[in-house]
Amino acid sequence: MDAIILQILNGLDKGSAYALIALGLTLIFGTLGVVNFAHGALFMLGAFCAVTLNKLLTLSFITIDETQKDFLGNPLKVETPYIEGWFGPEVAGTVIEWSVPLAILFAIPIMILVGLVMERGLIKYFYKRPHADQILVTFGLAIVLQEIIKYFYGANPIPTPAPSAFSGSFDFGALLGFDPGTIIYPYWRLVYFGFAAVVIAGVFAFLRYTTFGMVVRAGMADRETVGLLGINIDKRFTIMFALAACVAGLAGVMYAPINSPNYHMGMDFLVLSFVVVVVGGMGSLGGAVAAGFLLGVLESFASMSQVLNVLPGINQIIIYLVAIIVLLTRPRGLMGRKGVMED
Amino acid sequence: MPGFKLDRRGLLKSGAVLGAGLAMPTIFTGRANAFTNEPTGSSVTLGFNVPQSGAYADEGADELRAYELAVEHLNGGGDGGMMNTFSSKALQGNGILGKKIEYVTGDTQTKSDTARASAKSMIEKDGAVMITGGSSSGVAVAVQALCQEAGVIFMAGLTHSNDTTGKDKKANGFRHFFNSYMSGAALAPVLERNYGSDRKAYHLTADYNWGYTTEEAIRSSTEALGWETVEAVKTPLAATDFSAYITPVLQSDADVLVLNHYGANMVNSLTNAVQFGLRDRMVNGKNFEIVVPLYSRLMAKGAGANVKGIFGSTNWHWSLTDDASKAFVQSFGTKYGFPPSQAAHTCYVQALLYADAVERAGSFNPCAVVEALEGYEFDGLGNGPTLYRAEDHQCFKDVLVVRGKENPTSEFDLLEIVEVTPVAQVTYAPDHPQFAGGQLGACNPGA
Amino acid sequence: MGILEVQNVNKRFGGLQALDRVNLNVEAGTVHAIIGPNGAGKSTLLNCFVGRLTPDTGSVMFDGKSLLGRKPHEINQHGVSRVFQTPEIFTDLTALENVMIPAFAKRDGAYKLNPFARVAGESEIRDKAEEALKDVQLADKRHQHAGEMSRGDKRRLEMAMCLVQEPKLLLLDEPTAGMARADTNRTIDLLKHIGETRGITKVVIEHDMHVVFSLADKISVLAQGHVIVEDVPENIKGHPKVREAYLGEAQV
Amino acid sequence: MLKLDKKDMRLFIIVALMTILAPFILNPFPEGSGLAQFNAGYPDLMQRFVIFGIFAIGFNILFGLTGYLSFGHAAFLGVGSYAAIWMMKLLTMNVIPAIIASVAIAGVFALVVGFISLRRSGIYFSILTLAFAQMSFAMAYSVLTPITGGETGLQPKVNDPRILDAALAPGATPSAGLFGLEMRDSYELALGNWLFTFNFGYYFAAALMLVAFYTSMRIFRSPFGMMLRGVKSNQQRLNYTGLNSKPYTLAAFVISGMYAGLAGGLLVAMDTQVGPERMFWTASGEVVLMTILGGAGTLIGPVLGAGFIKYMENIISKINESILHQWFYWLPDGLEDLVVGMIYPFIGKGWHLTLGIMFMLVVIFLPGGLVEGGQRIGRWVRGKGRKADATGDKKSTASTPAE
Repeated sequence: MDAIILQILNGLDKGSAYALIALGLTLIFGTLGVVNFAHGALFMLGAFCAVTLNKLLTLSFITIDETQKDFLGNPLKVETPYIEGWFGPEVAGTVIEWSVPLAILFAIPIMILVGLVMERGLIKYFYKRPHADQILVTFGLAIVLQEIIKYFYGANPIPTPAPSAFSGSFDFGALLGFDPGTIIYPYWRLVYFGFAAVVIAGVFAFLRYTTFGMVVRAGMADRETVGLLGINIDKRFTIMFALAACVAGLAGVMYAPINSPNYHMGMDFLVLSFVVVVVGGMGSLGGAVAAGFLLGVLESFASMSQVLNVLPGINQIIIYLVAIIVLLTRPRGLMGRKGVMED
Repeated sequence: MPGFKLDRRGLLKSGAVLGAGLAMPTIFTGRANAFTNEPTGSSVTLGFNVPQSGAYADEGADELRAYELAVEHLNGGGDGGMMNTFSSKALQGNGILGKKIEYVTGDTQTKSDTARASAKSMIEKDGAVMITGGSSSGVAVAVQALCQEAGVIFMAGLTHSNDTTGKDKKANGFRHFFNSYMSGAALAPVLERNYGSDRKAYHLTADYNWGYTTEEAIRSSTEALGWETVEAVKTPLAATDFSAYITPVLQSDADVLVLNHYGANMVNSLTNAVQFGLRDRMVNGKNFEIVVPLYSRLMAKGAGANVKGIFGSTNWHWSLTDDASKAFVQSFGTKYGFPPSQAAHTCYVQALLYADAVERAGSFNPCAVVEALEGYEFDGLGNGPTLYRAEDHQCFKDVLVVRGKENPTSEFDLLEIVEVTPVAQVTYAPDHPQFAGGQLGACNPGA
Repeated sequence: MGILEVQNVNKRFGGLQALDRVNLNVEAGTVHAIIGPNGAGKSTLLNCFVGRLTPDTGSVMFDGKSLLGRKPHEINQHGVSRVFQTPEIFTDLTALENVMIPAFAKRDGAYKLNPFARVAGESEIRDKAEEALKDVQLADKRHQHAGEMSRGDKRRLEMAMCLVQEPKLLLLDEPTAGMARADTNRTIDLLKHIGETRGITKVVIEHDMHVVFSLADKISVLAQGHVIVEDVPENIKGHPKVREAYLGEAQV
Repeated sequence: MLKLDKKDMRLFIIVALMTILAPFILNPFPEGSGLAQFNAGYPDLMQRFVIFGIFAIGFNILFGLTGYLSFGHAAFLGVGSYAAIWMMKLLTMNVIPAIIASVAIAGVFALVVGFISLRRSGIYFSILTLAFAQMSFAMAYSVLTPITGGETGLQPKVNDPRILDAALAPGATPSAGLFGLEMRDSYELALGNWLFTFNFGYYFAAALMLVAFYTSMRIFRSPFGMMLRGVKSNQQRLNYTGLNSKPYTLAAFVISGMYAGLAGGLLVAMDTQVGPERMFWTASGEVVLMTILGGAGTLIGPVLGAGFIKYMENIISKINESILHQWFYWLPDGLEDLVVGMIYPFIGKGWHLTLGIMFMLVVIFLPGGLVEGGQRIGRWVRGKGRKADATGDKKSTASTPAE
């Protein structure tokens, strides 16, 4: 029982990453009709916003310490972050330690800017082009973005820890009457889950309760008609693209402490998030979120050794197997609409 | 086949430089070369086949730095590095057999197909007489088989799976790096000393060949000293989040977690394990411990503070204080500004060993090189006295057991050496079950 | 006995009774028009004939065989062709190719997997297709891409695609919608011409009463999913029920 | 002759001549010169050009004609490769049984995958094929290790049964051949400073590529091909026209799967090993990119796209910093470093960056792929009016699905 509770928690946690990426992907698809293979790269850029802020905060001046030697036997160059020089070690230490949460503020304008530039500079010319062309151009863009990151940060993962205040684990077991220590869950992962829930709820509320959102939803349903109403739908769609980029980026920022970011993390998530979107149903926001959590939970269950002993290797294929079953039983995914991306 | 010959081209490359373009057309068949890519001009071409894209690109970049340094030293440049400490004095600093060393580079992408394509182009297009490099066992095995077919020497880079010199060994291939079995044999006594002989181990194993051999090696050596293996779960290579594999550990009564992972897998699984508080757990009245059989500095860097206090094994580390290691660190560090990784070390050593074997054999002929390397004993390359065993072309030398350092002084100072396990303890019989099933075959000189 | 017999067909979409006990009897060789106000269920009825929709209850018999539950291609192979309200053509193909495809379908059946036959060697099919294009006055545009044609040309192309199959039954869903008067007249002439030379039975949905009364041998009036009147054209004009159904909709 | 019309015949002859003369065409630079780095006329790369050409030609029969975008075609290539290597291990190193088995097994696998996947269309179809391919990859990499060799893959071993072959000479390694001729046999021709290599394996693969290309031409020009284009253009209309689109699309899927199997078998024939990575989704994506890059739906486009990507992968990735310095040694020192520093990010380990930029440039400026580029150059050379060009662009790409 406790094992199952834990795997559900794992699944929800994993699912929240899937859902956040898939949400943006399906938002872009639903509003702009663009298949965005660069969406994974946006997630990766978000994670590297956290890395970059950390690097900026630890920009250092160098002093030479004659008493210590470096590995070549030369006097040791000691690096001290500028902010430590300015504010003293204690404040600086705290700021640096909190760089990941701070990176949220840092990432929002950057990701919005990236989204705007991408949409205005490239994507908007591809609205009327075949999906194949969209795939090619956004895939090319994804490669370029990740190669740029690789050029500056290398291929090795970069550890980006969460503040130590979040480093422990929360003991669910004690709360639910199990033995203490059996059902524990790391604070940061709980934060991630909560963050994802807030973002998802925020996007839904935004689309449901604002005029802007209503126009966009109408546009998703029938773009031409809304265009005929004399509403400048293009401008709103640009904003939607920036919003989707921002959601992906924030998902990346918060993910950085869970797994050290590397330049190809976007590609690792890309295929999975496409599967999530399609299983959820193209163009359905709710479907994307539901499929994200569903696949996350199933993947976690498939990883249990009790399951693996019966079905060896099921953890390797579970997501794809579920995708096949869902698509064969529900032609348009969990909540897809008819006629979307079927030609 | 009369009339058909494996092509050789280094000859023309060196002989005919631009400008001799008006020479009479010479049409010939069946040029009588003694072996593939026999260098006939004033230079010889080596092929450095390393991952330049993908997850191991940084490791590949470090390997390439080491090769460039080795070429510089072999051609007589720089401070000579480990050539000065090497027990063999055959190398003159004038290239190999007086021929200047040139090199070509390629990208393996850590895919066996691509690695072979890249190696083939080096052999067919650039006339490389030796291929070296790589950062995974799949690639090493694939390229080693290719070199065997093509008749060139393969000096493996970083490859740790038993198979490379076990069931997939080849006469034209040589491995300096240590292997899974050696990791197990070196780690076990240290683990026993630190964690006792009454432990329950839980293995997470990367679901591919290297993972299997490593798990087998660690299991057999730890079980030999009394540990119990409670569970061994295979994890997909593509996994990025290991939480679903870590949480069952909490439910088991295991008190040690062994992560048979490498590269990004290891960075993520270790990070996740620490997140879930495994380091702070008490099970069976003992501190819960994590073990990482194969360590590299780049992985330690990726995992950050999570590696502190965690045991693992490594082929070489820059903090070794023997003369050879110091000389290598000195010349590498001076040139590049940071200390070399174990991948860089093994690649540098392989380049030197190849050059030395050619010098001693007096020929680039792969069969002569094989003969010179088989059963060759040497010292002064950073690992103490070492034997290139004739039966499987595996180097036998001391193995380092290391631990993540508690208080690193720099971004490179992440591991500390706990013990240098003497070679005798990691030596095994050539027909050991973990290495069974392969045949070395005979050396193939190509033509 | 008619060639197409529709009995008691019901179709419900959620709360909407789209077709309500529809009965229809089309005599072979005649032109049967279905008229009625918007939303009366005319297109829904046609969809039931070609396999796009399956009625909830009732029967559709064509030439002695039931059409219910059959796939569109099977129904077409029985001899039913349809012209759609918005032209359904192969926009990426040339006009000639557009017409050759149905010609192949007629000759070779629902599928013939011979990847090594040559289109260039099929002169018989080609001739047929060119003839059909000539019939609709598109002969000189046969190498034009269908997607680049005018709307009127697209309609006539689609008609040629149906005619080349020499169907027993031709279903026309508003064949002149959006056409200029001159084009409409040409289309009427064309349909009449086909009727005379080939004796194809036709079911026409049409809003334009000029077209209806020029062509139809018999007219069914559909309102709210129900056939309110079925009679010859002379009796339809001025029929009180029809007037009622169309109230303010059109001049009858 | 060959039952092709004049225009197609011309194209076929051009392609045939290019493949036959490839050792010359691809080695334009003399040995030892700085530009020799750009020579691609060595056996391995030439083999890859034609093999991936076959793969892309086959993919184009599905995608270019029917519009069904499969994201899992690498699975058929991989299955073909595994079938071929097992034939070599069990029967003989002669490539004939290996090639036949690779095509047949890939065809059967494609039939199963196609039958299920074609129940859906559009992106749902793409994801189904992707799912099958990813499952194949993941299982070949891990649980199927006894059959596939897992990560390290399979190679012929000295002690394999090979029941049809005579025992190997002591010390010999098994190598793929055709009735006594070995795939790696080469004949060399030195002309001045140029060295041209004529490799038997290349010509064997090239011959099959020409057969494959010819077959694809015939398919394009058949009523069957016309129906496939009908599927892409308006599947619904096709159904209402009395045609059952399912057998057509399934046949196209199986044919393209067999092409992929042939490519997989040839990869093994040329280089006797298989690794599971060739089934990874990026490999499936690669053939999609090759086809779109070259020009989907055109005859020659996929071959051009395949050649382009393989050239980048094998040639650009091998240019390293020291080669750059050799090229620009004649510049003043500071300028040399500057130039090298500017080019360096795009070559060697940065070849992916160049590839990504090329994808974007091609798709932005040449919507019809490289074929459109060729057509534009052709028109420019013929010196047609600028006006006609500007308006005729879109139409001409659409109206020449066959060039």
